[in-house]
Amino acid sequence: MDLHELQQIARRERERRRRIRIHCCTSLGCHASNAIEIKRRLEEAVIAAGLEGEIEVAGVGCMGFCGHGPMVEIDPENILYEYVSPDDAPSIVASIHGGACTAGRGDKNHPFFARQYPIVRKNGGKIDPERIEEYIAAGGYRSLYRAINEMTPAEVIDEITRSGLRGRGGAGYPTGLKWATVAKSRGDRRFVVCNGDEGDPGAFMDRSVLESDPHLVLEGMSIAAYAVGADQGYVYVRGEYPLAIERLQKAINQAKKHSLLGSQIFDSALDFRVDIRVGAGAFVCGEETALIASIEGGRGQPRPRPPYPAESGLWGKPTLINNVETFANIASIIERGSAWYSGIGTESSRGTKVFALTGKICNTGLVEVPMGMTLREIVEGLGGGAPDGGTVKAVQTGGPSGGCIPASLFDTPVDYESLAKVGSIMGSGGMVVMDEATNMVELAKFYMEFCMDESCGKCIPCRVGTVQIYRLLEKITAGEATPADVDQLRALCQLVRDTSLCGLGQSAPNPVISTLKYFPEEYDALIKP
Amino acid sequence: MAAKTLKINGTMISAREGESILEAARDSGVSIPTLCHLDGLSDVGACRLCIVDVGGRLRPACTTAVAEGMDIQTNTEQLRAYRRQIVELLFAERGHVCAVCVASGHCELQNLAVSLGMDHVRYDYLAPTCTVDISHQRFGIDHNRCVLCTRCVRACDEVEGVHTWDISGRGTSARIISDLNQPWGDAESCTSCGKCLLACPTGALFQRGSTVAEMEHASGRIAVIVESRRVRG
Amino acid sequence: MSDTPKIKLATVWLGGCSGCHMSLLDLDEWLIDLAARVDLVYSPIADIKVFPEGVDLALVEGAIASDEHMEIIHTVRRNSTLLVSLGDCAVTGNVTALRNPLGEAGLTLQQIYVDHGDPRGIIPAEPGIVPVLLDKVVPVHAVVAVDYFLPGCPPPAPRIRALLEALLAGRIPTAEGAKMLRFG
Amino acid sequence: METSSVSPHMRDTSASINDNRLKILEATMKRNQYRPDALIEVLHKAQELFGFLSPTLLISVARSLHLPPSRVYGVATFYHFFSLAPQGEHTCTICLGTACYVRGANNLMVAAEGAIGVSAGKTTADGTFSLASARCLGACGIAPAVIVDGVVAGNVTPRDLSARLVALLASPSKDESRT
Repeated sequence: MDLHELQQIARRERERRRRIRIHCCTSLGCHASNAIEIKRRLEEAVIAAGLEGEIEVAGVGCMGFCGHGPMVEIDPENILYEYVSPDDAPSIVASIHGGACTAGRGDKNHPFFARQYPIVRKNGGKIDPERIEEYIAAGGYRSLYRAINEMTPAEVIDEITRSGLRGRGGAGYPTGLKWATVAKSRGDRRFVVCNGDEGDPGAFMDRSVLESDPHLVLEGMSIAAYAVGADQGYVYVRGEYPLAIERLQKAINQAKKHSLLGSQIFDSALDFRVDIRVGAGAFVCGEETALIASIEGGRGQPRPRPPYPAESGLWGKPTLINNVETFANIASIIERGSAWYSGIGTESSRGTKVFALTGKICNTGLVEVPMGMTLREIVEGLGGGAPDGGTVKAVQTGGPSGGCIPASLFDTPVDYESLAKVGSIMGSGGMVVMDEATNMVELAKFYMEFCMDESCGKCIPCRVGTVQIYRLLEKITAGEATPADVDQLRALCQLVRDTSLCGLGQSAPNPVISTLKYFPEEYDALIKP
Repeated sequence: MAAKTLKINGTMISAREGESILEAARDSGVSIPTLCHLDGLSDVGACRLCIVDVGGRLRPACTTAVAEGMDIQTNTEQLRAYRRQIVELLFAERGHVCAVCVASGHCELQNLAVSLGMDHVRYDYLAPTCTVDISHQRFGIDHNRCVLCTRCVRACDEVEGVHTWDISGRGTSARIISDLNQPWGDAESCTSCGKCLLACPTGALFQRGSTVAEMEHASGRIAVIVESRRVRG
Repeated sequence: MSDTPKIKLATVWLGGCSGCHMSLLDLDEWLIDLAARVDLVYSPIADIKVFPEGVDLALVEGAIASDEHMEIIHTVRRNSTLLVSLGDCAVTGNVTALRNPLGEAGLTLQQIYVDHGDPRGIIPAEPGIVPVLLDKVVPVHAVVAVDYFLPGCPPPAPRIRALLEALLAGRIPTAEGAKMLRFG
Repeated sequence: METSSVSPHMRDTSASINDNRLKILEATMKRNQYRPDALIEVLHKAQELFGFLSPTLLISVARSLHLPPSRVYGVATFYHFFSLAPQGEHTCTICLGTACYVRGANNLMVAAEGAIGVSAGKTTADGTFSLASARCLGACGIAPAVIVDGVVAGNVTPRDLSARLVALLASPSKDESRT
């Protein structure tokens, strides 16, 4: 494979295309709502209308507006249909030539779409994730070519560093710095690992990216492999995401076939292979040392850091671990330059972030917005607030490791530091919206039950502390707790936060701490004097 | 090997490069409570009792290497409070009834409770169902007494080289298991060497026939075995 | 000594084996000194049926295992200035609580009296005569506030004496070191 | 293990030497060069083939990958995906992720428990049905979500779910319909 071949593939793909494409979302949400049948019926309808020469139907990745799915879009007419049923297929095809359409019309100018800034999701809803040709036609693998042929590994790392990109998995560690550490660490072999163990309930950005644009992630990983000197990569995907695994495996096979993975990529010295490792249902495996243990075939139990995986990771070798969304940013940064990327977002948090808006919100789905947008803009502007005339009370960011942010603080800009300041975390990007019907103590209990069940059992504060916190919350919700029990609860939260071995344990009390802080009246109402 | 200079509880000490805070502290006469650590075995940093304050951040002393200029506090009020909470959590987790324990008087957990001033446990006793396995000819395991420190697992794996023991499940449902969660007596891999008994800090692993307060674990022998093996090369 | 008013001492026997009371009696001749400074107003070793009011110090042996214990401990707390958990059963539940993993009271009785006892066995149920077991045995402090804890099964006599001497002298008893604290 | 009555349609694991599934499993291990670190991949495959991980299977995996049996058992019980007991012919998994929880997944669980007659994590005595909960399926956009016999459904109401499950329970089992 060389640049010429890449361009050839892109040209052939463009030539093959029909004037009009009917994009049919086939990601999980729409998939579960009959999207495959809709696609089949659309294809039938095109044939029945004799329009095969003019119209093609493409199964594409996630359009983002999952709550209004299944979604169908007419490209390039920019017409969107929502809540589509298979019976709508003939009329959708007919509508292209002026017929009436039975499907509900979506609004592309809706703030949900209009205020987004897609980088990670640039191909979402536009290309067929199962065809590498479409990715290449959309400019794919050019950045990898550029990195290998026009940049030294050090220049790639420098570019990523200057872009200001920070880890999208939650902690926000500067990506360039991590790459530089791995590159400098001594070892006869290095590994690149993509963390796709998106375990936070209420988060599905990474699933969507893997299902919608798997090559974008692979290209990012390959650029990283070139930069840090790795020859083997792993994508660790949750077992709960069979569709993502299937599409990623197809993408790997296609990339191998086109010599975009394997030996001597773009005729360079870069050898890079990628294997999928399928998780088996353990939230803690999102923690990087646990993830390493799991890839090595063991119990997914974290170990103390340092040493960090960048120095001693898989099989004791320097290992670069970034999450799906982080890798999905890389190709664009190489393509458009660090100056462009660092111009988006805020001083400390550059670029965009994908959020999954769920819960008691009108517009459920995925949004990608510049860092620094306020919670209010996201929840009320894009998300449309609570459904059925309800009032939004709070939003939980960062999943079970995050905190509950009350509506009174919705002017907080969404960046790593601001969220930390109000007692939550960016996390992987889940935003679960609560309305006034949600009892915050019950919610804290819900999260604590999660952490208790997901505790690996290695360190005592997390293993037993979470159980005791849960019991105290049970006592409180049963109306049997005294003020002394609340003191006990606070002390335990502090212990678990300060002394647990890994991030899961250290952040497990966050939902309790934040609800105690922002919704004390809900606790007080349940306490016996 | 280069020496590192650091401060422990306000006193300057020097330590060998690569040494853990725990080793450096002990060399200079400062004792730090431990439970999952055992000389001669690898460290896992799991019990969190040896946490110390390193310049305002809490770190396990057993797995944190010394570094130049570290300012370490080993016994602040906060650390003592946390350690006591941790030991209380252990006592609440399973049926640690000292009154009827083979290891009473020789138990590291019991001694920790004394040294941390634990006069009662503030948490709910979880009272799980735990079995006592005496299927082995010479030894027994009482899961009520187990603190999941994994010293037996490591002694068996690292010193005996067998790996009869491991852990099943997770969270508070985790249990020490032999082979395929079989009765110990049926575990074919076990060589009956008894190193796990040496390593056990509590009354969980015991010599059959021992009664209350009769079981003494000579845990120091693990380090002797490892050290003499190292010297012999 | 005679000019200081005697303090009202009560000792209470709940879910325990009475070993802690035996240990108290092991104080031998010091008991005579003690008698000079306290009035024993309630105790299993004194024939008093009702827990009196205005008790200065109550030593409680045993865990809370039945409805009767539950009733008594609330009275004890209400009527006493200082309450001490005496011995491991009061402090931790100890041997009395060994039944907890068996499950709630009904299940426990079924297992003890029928499954592992006489298959034709009868579960004792005489409300008002045989106290009704609680589903879970708990230490005293899980039910009422406790001022001091004296572990040990039983607490050795010198440990009890050290506590009593401190309290009689108006000092806070020391709760440190193996002499005062060791469980078991 | 407690199996009061072994149902005829419970997937068989007393695999004979000639069992084709064992050959597929062997091929999986071979493809992974019998590397110990392939344990989780191999267990995934074993469970896919046999429905659950029996002691015989675990021992044979341990031997092939040169792993101590306790290590294999430890891994198999650490991850929620692996089951050491046979699963029912039908399965219903209810997502209890936050988005589903906020949208009333608990009521779905109550409805399913009522319809099937077992609690989450359990299989009916006749081996017909297993009820499970999931942490998060990532299908938050269509919360609350459930998976019935491998098919994801979104925006589910307790009434829909009950009706669906009752209908499945009433339908003849696959084995019977096959004969």
